Amino acid sequence: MAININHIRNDFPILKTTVNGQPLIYLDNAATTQKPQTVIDAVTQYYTTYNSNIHRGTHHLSNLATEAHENARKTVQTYVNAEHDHEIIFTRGTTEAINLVAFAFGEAFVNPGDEVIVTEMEHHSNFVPWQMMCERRQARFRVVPFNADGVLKLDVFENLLNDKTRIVAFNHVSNSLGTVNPARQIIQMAHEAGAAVLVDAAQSVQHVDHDVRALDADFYAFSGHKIYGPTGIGVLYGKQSWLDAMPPYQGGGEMIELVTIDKTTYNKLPFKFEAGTPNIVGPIGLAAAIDYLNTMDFNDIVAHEDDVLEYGRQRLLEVDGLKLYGNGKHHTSIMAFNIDGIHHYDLGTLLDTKGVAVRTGHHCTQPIMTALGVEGTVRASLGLYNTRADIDALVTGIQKVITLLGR
Amino acid sequence: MAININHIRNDFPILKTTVNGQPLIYLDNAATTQKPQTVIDAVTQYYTTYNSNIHRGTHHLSNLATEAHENARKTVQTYVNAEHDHEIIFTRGTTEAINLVAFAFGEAFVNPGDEVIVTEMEHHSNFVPWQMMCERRQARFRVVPFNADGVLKLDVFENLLNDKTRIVAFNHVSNSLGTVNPARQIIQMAHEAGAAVLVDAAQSVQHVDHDVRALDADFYAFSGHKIYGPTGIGVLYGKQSWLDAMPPYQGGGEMIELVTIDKTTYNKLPFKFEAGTPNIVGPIGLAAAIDYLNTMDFNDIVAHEDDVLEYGRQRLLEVDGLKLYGNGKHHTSIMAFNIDGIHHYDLGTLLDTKGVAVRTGHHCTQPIMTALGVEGTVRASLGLYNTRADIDALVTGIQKVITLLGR
Amino acid sequence: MPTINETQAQIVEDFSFLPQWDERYAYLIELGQKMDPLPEAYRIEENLVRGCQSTVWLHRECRDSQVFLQADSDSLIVKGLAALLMQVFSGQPAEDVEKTDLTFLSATGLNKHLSSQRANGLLAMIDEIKTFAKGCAAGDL
Amino acid sequence: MPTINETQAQIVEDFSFLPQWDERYAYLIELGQKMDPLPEAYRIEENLVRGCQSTVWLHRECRDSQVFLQADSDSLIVKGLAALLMQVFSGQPAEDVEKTDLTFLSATGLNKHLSSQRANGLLAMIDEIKTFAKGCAAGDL
Ligand SMILES: Cc1ncc(COP(=O)(O)O)c(C=O)c1O
Ligand SMILES: Cc1ncc(COP(=O)(O)O)c(C=O)c1O
Repeated sequence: MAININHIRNDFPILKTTVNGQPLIYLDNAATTQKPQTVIDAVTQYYTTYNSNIHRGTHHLSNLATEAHENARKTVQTYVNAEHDHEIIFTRGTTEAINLVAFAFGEAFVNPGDEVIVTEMEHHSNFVPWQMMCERRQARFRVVPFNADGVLKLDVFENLLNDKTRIVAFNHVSNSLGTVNPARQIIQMAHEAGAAVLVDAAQSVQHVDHDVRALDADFYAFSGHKIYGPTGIGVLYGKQSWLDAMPPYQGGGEMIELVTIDKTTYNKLPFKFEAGTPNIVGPIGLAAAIDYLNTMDFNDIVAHEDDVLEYGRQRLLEVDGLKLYGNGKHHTSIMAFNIDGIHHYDLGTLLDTKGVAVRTGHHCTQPIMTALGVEGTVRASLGLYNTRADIDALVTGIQKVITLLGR
Repeated sequence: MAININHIRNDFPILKTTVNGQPLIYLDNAATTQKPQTVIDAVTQYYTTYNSNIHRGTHHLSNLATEAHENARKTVQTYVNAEHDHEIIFTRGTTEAINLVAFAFGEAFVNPGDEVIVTEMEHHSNFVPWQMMCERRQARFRVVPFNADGVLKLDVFENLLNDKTRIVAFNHVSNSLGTVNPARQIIQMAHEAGAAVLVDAAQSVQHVDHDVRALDADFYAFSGHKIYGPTGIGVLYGKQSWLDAMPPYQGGGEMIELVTIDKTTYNKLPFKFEAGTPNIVGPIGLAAAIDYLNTMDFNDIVAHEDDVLEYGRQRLLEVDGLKLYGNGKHHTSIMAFNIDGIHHYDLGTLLDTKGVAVRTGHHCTQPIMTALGVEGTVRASLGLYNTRADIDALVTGIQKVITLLGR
Repeated sequence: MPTINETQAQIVEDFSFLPQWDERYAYLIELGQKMDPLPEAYRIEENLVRGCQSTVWLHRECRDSQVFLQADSDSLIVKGLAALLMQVFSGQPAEDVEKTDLTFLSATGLNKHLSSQRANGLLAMIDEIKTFAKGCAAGDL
Repeated sequence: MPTINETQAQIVEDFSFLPQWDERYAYLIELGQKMDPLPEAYRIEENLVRGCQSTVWLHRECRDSQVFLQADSDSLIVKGLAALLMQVFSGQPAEDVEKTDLTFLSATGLNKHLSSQRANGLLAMIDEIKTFAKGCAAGDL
């Protein structure tokens, strides 16, 4: 049963807008996704009918808001198949989730001389927090390289792992290459070496396998805005045993059990890690986005996206002088490329005049650019609403730019 | 020129809802405020017409979103009268803003044996982060008490200040007492002792003086959701000289200039402190809220709120056995009380059946409750849309509860 | 003695005669006030169950694999809720207390209507009772 | 030689004949390509101005309190923008360069239309030029 792409496109109001007089062709989904009407409605409904602070209220609106917030936690729990709802911690986004773990795991478990492993294909958000933590805890920062196809060198990883390795952090899908990393294998290898694992799922939770227990991830982080939900909301999943053993990250309201001048004791999970008034509408909108995805069979979404992706890769490779990055066997949703003699910024800017929205630059992954030997790339990235027609528009746009630049 | 309260009430759609069949009387504004239609519309418009990731895009939607986001920063700058827009850092809320300063200021300037001063009337969010920082940096945590009227003992403060004092953190307005603290005087005293000052403006920025330069605050923090804006957005103002001298707080996208495996250099202000995709819609909604306030004369808002407050205090004091907390000369917007022989939770819950929304409990200020010798209080707190009629409904509700409980 | 589920059904029926929430609270408060007073000797630290907003004393006894409960609270509404839990659970076989789902809270709407169960300590009370019943049924007590 | 503001006015007029953005970009790119090539000797580290996405070389000279500029970029669009800045500023009195507001960017809509000025390094270029002009006007250079 395939998904009904016309229905889906209809559900996203922004797809009907025009840019520079042309219909919008939105191919910047790895940066952020558009929102279905149901998500926008959930946000509006919250503000219009039951906006209130949560958890401690004694009044009706507060009960409604608290219930919606905690139900949202359960919706996320089910989507990632976590064992407990209190293993779901709401953050601002992937970046904050990773910073939380880097700080609190670091304080609890990382000592001078210990080691932390990331990969060369991480987003800065899964790179810099570990660098910072390693500096603070005097630990060694180690990096797994990737090969010319954009595939991690697992043999190097194997050699880097040792009994000083405390934690391994890697992205399930690379935002600059589209590579799907062999998450289960990496996690198993890390666990055998006695290390914990954080999975950066910012680019995978909406496109590939997202079952934290099947993966056996210790920590798992993603952003609501990249899975058709609102801005300013993200999720950190953590196994209860780890979360219980970590100190809190931020201090303030909600994360407290008892405060006296001499001593403060902390609340239980998940509240221990949710200091201050949260982005109340965030989880509500995120749950609406997940509910929206749940109206379809996830396999159908994957099949559709993969079809458009393979069509896109093939059509792009027909363009003269175009080089695609990330050519391993497993990839998803992301096409990154350059064209000989054309600057990525010029290509992106000129595509915009055709209504085609792509991203250009280093995509917050400077180590990848260094490894590829380029300053930046053009990146077209898919959401579930993209079609082969969008690819055609992209390729036509590229051809026009090539002509304009007289190359 | 007084404000037009009927127009104002019309601007807030939630005020037309009913609770338990009764019109909603919303008196929980210190917890969170309701949103005017213009704020809700700004959010909807963002998601419907120009949702996009910001700062690095080469396409039209990204330009629109970036522009709106950065204009929002300027709107906030003007509202608090900061010198530069890059002194405005967007956070999730007051709590995160304070945690940011406690961490980064602590790393840069607080060493073993140094001292940090807060007051006994702080929200946990301006108490626990400093406790945590003092523990990490081995600094001494000192607390200024308040007197029976809920007024800070400035003579004790004066004695606590010394050349080891690195920073003083206090709330301009107490969320549990409504006391307006003499901010300028406190700041001047701290500066004379060579200490920096953080002002927790969560309860003041919407009700009293909010000019950071007139106050000469070094840091100033508040939450969007308490000033009629969206959830999940807050502001940290910091003087450029301090912010420049502090290390970053979280690592990730946007806060980076250059990342290599060996070394990372940080972006300039404000981006250095804004890691990861921000809550893009948050500042846009917050700016809409400030624009809304700017359609009025702020003095008129203050005059109206003070009128309702004084009427409220007077009517409450007529209730038999009712004790009001916070009776200093300067107060605003908040009425906290208990009634002899009635548990605050029972009173709050029963008021809810009359459609009256108040908050009960310790209001995340356990040290205040300890000082007052109570477990909790009932708190009625005002927004600009509240009226004397709301007070009448509150008092009538209280009388009915007293009758019901046969006291 | 009625079973746990019979009592739950009875409570749901009683509440159905009280459509207004202020009547329901008045009824709850009355139930609390009719409870046997908690002997002073049971008002001890180890019987304390803390909600965010109110304090409950919960005395537990296990006799012949049956659970016996007494309670009090500083909040009249919470005391009424405690009274309902006593009616449902006290004197029942520990195994039934452990295993039977509490359905009356949602059937009466009490769970939705009352402010968050964390705040009033209801959840904490139920947790304590269930844990105690488990130990009692297993013969640990 | 026209003043800074005369040049700005001319640019705004030129752009007004090109209503479509693809035409405008084509024009910009043409302007860039017509610029005098930057001598290899000026393509040095200290002349680098980094945007997030493109690299600009900006050679600055101060002679008789006048500012002389040459530039190049790896991006043709950015090079075109640089060409406009050269037209406006190069050869002008340093004091004018320092003090005159850049109005043509908003008058042409270039500032709104182009992706964020941080990304393309335009803001950084303008900053560098202004700072240089200040030093030049003050006789520091
Ligand atoms: C005085 C004071 N400070 C800090 C906070 C924390 O604000 P937030 O929860 O929005 O981070 C609050 C609000 O609850 C407050 O009233
Ligand atoms: C792989 C990856 N990790 C982390 C992030 C950071 O996510 P956010 O900016 O939402 O915190 C992103 C998105 O930009 C990403 O693609």
